[in-house]
Amino acid sequence: MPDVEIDRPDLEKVREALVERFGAAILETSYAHKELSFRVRKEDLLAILGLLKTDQGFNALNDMIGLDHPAPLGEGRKRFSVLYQLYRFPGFQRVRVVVDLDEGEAVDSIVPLYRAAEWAEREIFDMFGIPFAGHQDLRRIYMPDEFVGHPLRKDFPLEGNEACLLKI
Amino acid sequence: MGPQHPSTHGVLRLKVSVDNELVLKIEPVVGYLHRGMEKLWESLTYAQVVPMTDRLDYIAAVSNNLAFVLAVEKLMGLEIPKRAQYIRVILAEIQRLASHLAWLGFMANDIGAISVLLFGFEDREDFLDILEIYAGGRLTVHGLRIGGVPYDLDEALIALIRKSLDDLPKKIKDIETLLTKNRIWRHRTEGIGLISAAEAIEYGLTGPALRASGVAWDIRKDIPYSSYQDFDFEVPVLRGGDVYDRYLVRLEEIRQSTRIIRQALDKLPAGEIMAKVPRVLKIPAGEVFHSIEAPKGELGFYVRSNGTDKPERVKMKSPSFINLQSLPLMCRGNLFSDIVGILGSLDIVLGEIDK
Amino acid sequence: MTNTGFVFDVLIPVGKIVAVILYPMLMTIVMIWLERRVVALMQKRLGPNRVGFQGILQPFADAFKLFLKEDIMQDQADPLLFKVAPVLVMFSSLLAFCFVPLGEPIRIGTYQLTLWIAQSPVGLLLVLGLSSISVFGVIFGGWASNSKYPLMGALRSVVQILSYEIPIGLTVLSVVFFARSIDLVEIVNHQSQAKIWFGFMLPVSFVVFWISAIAETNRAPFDLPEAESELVAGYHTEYSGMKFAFFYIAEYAHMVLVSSLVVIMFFGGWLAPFPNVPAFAFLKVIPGFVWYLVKIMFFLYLYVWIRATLPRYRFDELIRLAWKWLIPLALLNFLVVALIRYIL
Amino acid sequence: MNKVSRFLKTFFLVDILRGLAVTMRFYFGRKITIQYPEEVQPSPERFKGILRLYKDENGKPLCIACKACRRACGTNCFDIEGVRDPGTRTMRPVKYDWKLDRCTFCGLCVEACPTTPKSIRFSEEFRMATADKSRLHFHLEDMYLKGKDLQKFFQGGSKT
Repeated sequence: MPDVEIDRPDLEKVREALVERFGAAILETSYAHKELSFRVRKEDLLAILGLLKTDQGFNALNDMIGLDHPAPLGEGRKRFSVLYQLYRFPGFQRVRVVVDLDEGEAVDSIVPLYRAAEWAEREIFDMFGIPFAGHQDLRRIYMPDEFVGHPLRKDFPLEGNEACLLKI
Repeated sequence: MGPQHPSTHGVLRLKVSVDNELVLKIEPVVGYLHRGMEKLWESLTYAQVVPMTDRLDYIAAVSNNLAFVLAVEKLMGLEIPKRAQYIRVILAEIQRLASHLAWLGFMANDIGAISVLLFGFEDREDFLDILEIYAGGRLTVHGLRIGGVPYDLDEALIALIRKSLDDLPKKIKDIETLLTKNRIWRHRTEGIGLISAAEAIEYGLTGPALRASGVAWDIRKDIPYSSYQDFDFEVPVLRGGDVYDRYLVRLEEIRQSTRIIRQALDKLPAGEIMAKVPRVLKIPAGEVFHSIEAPKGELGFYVRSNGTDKPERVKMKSPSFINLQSLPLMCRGNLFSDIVGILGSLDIVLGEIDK
Repeated sequence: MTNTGFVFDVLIPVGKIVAVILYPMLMTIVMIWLERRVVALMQKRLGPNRVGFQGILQPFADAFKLFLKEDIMQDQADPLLFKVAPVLVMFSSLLAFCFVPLGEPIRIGTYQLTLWIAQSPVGLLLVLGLSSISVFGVIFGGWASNSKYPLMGALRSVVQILSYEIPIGLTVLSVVFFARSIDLVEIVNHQSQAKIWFGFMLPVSFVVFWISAIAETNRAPFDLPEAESELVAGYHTEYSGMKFAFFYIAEYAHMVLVSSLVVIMFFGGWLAPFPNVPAFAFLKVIPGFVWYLVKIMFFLYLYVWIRATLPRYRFDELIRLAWKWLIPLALLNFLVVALIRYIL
Repeated sequence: MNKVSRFLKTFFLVDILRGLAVTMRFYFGRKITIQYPEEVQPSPERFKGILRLYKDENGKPLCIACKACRRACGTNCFDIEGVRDPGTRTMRPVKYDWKLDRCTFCGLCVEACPTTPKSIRFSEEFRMATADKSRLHFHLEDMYLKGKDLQKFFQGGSKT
């Protein structure tokens, strides 16, 4: 794991705590544009977020972002990523946790930790087709229920598919 | 309720189970306005995305512009001239005033004070006029560009802004007489739609709704962007967590915004209004998340670039989307009539929720 | 002689009947215009001013539009009740006008033309009773629509009218105590003798009656049965065309009726201000029904003014207001009035 | 004392009477309605009305068919073709299609226009109602219309 220079001591502390506790589960740490980001093993996601929430005080989920990488990112990377943007108040710090996923691979739902994730996970499920294990109510949120396909995947045509046509 | 209903602020559908008038369960159904913005942005250049962001929160277009533009500039590592930063602040605060005044009208109308709808809109008109004079658009302003602002503020416009700001307190006072002290208004709002600070954080609530629950969290203050650190303003915080407090917080924010605009006008530095930006914008690969304090809450953009002139992925963190999620929580134990009031107090815009 | 007999016995009653139907309609038309203009002016707008002088023909344009509109009935509605409801609402408001005097009797030679159809010794009771029948129309309309908002609107309407009938009854009683009659004409005559309008004698009664009357007529801030931000349009959501127009006219007719009642009971009906005070006798130059109309218009204006100002009550607060404030207040007022009356 | 005064205030409906006073003041106050067809609010200088192509003082098109506006446009409104004028070395447009129904009035095309003065600019024309959808597709000659001619074009009259 490449060492990362972080010029903010509070974020450095977060990194040290995580690396100390989980070590190998942290696949990659990056620090760019003053934003700290961890890529972690999918299996340890809940444990890591739990630690961030309870010990490090990252008490709010800011956003969840789904990614579909058009080209393989390199060794060991998978097609999809889910980004968790966390917040700490007071202190007003942000960290980002990333998990990589393959087609059809499920990731643990973080709703038990952050209630705000409920709709965000539905959105990512809708847009990318990433299933979240343990989510109570995993339905499409934007698209109609009978819609076929996941619009934000890179192989989904911009003009839409036949499922976009209104069935009247 | 909805998607066609007189008070749903757009096309929102609420599945409501009621026992006579008591709300048992409420489930918002969104997506009626989904336009696939995020997909569309992947096929546009960065400059072309900016006017598209106007269409998200169409009540506060400049705030959307600002959030996206700042995110892209952060990714480029671009330094913006001070004058442009100040003009951005002025525009964003004018937009906040316009948004809050529109909200005030909607909210009052939801509770049944039909006149205040018109008063709020009339006051907002002043600020829309300013935006129209500045950039030619009233709602979809397209008032900012990557690298700065497209136009400079001239003396006439500054005078107009000052005049509008001077007129505002009197107008707000009239509205306050009609609402703040009115017993019916207080009955309808006090103790309604309660949410505690812990719950608010848990549900990711941001903006005035969070501040009304007692959490002092304003990105303008805590993680300043675009020179907000230069201005002296207060962040109104109330502890009640009900509709009335959200209303008071927004009214106070209107006053604070006028303070910020005045200071920015006074201190407006001379200089360039655009940084050097190449005609064809190729942004180095990377990812960035930047958020600002929009009128409705924290508005963030995640921008991921792959080195070409088009973004690989833009994700918007819309405050309304997150705030709406807590509606079922706020509505527990309240009456059917309160749903509209609580929904109004959240200040949601469906263009932003559905993207 | 037979000729005049025919005029007096047939033509005048028929004319009166026509007048009783036309009068509420006319007032409705004036009222629609007044309401739209006044609310607009209070909201810094101008309001309709295109159709006719200052938009005075706007109500006719509205009515014309409603005539032309398609009359829609839902598939799942109950056809009979759905059709009966607007008629019932309309009918009850119009019928009540039969007992409402429109002015003092006019003397034509030996014949005395009374400006009412029937002078009943229990006129007040009849009017109140008939106007309450309209709630059946509201219930039928809400129920027969087979739709959620109308149903809720109808439910609210029932509870609201039930609650507010009580303070109305109690305050009416205090007036009756002084007038010693429940004949509407007698009440006015009594005020003429008493030299003071009951409204100034019994201010609490008047205020309670007025607040309850606003609630009775489903007007803002008590317009819960048709709260548009909650229930779309309440019990008449599913109505269109003429059926909707019936509801609409009935609502305004009801307002006019209630205003007439207030004027008769508390503000001396067609009497000029300061009745039987010699110093103000010159005010009698203006005919009674003009005074009467002016007073009614004032209360109709007050309706609109209140609507333009206040937010809407919530359902539970509406009931609380009735049972915790108005009814105790009315009872207390009733006791005090009874005591004073007993002593006098 | 405070409680008493509050009770009295509540009992005598002070808050409501104050509210009534405010609306009464507005009732007699200045009205803000602008009676549209007779009065028209002046458009500000940068108002974004319908896009229009401009000619120079000799009636020569300013547009040089460089297609910068087309590239700048985020919604693919434009379809432009130009030919080189045999006499001069400049280009002039022979086809300039603009789709009003796609336009978002963002102004990127105006900013991109390289000529001085800019050949494509926003006009002050904001009346763009039409009953015929084909009228939303402008061609080269329609881009120069203004005022009454433009309205005639929208009404579906002579397509000049």
